[in-house]
Amino acid sequence: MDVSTQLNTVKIEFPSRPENVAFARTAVAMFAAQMEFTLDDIDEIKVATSEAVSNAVIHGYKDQIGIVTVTVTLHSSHLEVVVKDEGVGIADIRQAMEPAFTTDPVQRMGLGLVFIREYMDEVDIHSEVGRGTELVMRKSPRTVGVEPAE
Amino acid sequence: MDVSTQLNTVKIEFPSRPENVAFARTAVAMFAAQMEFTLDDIDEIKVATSEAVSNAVIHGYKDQIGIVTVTVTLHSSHLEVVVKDEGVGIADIRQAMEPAFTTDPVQRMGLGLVFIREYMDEVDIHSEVGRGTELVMRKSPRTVGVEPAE
Amino acid sequence: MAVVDKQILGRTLMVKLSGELDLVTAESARLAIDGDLDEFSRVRNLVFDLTDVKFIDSSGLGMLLGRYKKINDRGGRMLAFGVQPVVQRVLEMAGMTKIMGIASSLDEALAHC
Amino acid sequence: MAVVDKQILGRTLMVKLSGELDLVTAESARLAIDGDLDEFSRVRNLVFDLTDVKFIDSSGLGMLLGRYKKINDRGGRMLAFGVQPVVQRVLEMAGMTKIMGIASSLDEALAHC
Ligand SMILES: Nc1ncnc2c1ncn2[C@@H]1O[C@H](COP(=O)(O)OP(=O)(O)O)[C@@H](O)[C@H]1O
Ligand SMILES: Nc1ncnc2c1ncn2[C@@H]1O[C@H](COP(=O)(O)OP(=O)(O)O)[C@@H](O)[C@H]1O
Repeated sequence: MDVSTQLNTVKIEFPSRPENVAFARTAVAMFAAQMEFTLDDIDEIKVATSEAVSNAVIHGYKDQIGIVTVTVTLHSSHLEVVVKDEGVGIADIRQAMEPAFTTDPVQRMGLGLVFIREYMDEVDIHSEVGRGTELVMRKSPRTVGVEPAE
Repeated sequence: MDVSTQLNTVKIEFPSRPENVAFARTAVAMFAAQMEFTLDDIDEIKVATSEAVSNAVIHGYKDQIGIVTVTVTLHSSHLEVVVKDEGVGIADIRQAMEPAFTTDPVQRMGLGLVFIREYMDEVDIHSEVGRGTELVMRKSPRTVGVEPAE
Repeated sequence: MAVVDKQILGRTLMVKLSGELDLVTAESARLAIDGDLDEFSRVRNLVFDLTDVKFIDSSGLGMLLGRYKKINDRGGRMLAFGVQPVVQRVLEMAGMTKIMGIASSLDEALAHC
Repeated sequence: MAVVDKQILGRTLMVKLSGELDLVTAESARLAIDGDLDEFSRVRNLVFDLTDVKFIDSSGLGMLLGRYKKINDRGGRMLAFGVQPVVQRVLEMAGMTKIMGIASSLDEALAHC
């Protein structure tokens, strides 16, 4: 953890139990509230985090329990949320991103990553089959623009 | 992190900024709510966590920024909260525990550890000067005792 | 528990949900609702009271869509009322409002059943 | 900010606090209150409205005790009203209720000033 800069950050690690998804999204929303986000923004961050952590739990670790790591960092102009698992990984990231694509069509809708892309400004996925997945999401508070720049 | 047992656990790591004390105590209270604690119990856990994390921030790291680690584990019969810093350490733990003892009499009351001992069932302190401090706190939900043991 | 109340009125099953609808609570809601749909074959329609639902993600949506398919197979209708803005936005984004009617009250929902 | 309202009535400074009183908010409250105490030397008494304070720890208590010392030096009284049960327990445990009067309303607090 880099504490040399003036940024605030928190790293949260927990086993991939379904009940921890609610804990993770609430903790992330609480931490994000330190920035000038609107309540709508915070709701969107909460949904995106819920999707990402659910994916780590459901797809990353399937029936096993592994460690999920969520890191939230406040940068000067944006928030970064990183959700990491050491699960099965994603073979074809492009395909995974497609709306309605899911490897679990009986139970899932394939909308998780769609929601994440809709609600966050930037999304990067790093994944390796058999090694795990890291999802990096970024979002900036909407500039209200009532005051002109000096 | 040990995930081999059925226990649920979360590890939270953050820089020792004063504003993270509120985040830490709220996150711990939220996680603790998975056990059958009364609202009074949860309030007590919140106060104890606030004191422990404040101590890591104020005494452990003084004017520097270091990493504080808070680990919450749900055991079958009790909750365990561990607050760890790698700060200055405590020279005389027995003295630190005394009511009203503080190394910062201008600003502090020396009641933090008193509150922790009052509100938690068990408290262990491990500390080494120059290496840091680990505070282990345990609390069991009060048994309501409506059903006799089978 | 996500399901806080269930009632059958004629051919309509009314389900009141509460809290945050995610993978855990959606699963418990699914079990509760499907139990009733299996037991009471006369039920055609499903009305959700979402007044107290403050959060929904794609797992919650999946539960709603799955119930919609069952109701649609029976030739019935599915509606929701008390939809909070934060939930409405997620439903709209996923196109759920095109298949699930959104009513402003229980009475209005029942009038469409 | 912990201090949401401040008012001076005669020789009494009334301070309404809100939220959680910990090391961060206690410090901001301390600065706000001491600023007024320095500026208005006629102030003798201090009355806290704690209705909206839902949490206090030893840092919050330290702030109250420090203000008590200042008020005591001026020969005044310090009181609080609207004390929530969770806050009351912490105040009692620390013996704070022996030196700070607990009133049931603003009027009762002012009557003791
Ligand atoms: N953390 C992950 N580990 C492994 N596979 C993943 C992960 N996240 C997403 N995927 C894959 O991407 C697909 C699409 O994900 P998503 O859009 O969230 O939809 P859904 O969760 O409904 O399947 C998943 O079905 C899964 O195959
Ligand atoms: N994490 C820590 N690192 C270093 N010293 C500590 C730590 N926690 C407690 N102490 C020491 O123990 C003393 C008593 O602590 P406490 O009872 O919490 O009172 P206070 O915080 O008001 O000083 C502190 O003044 C400090 O010297």
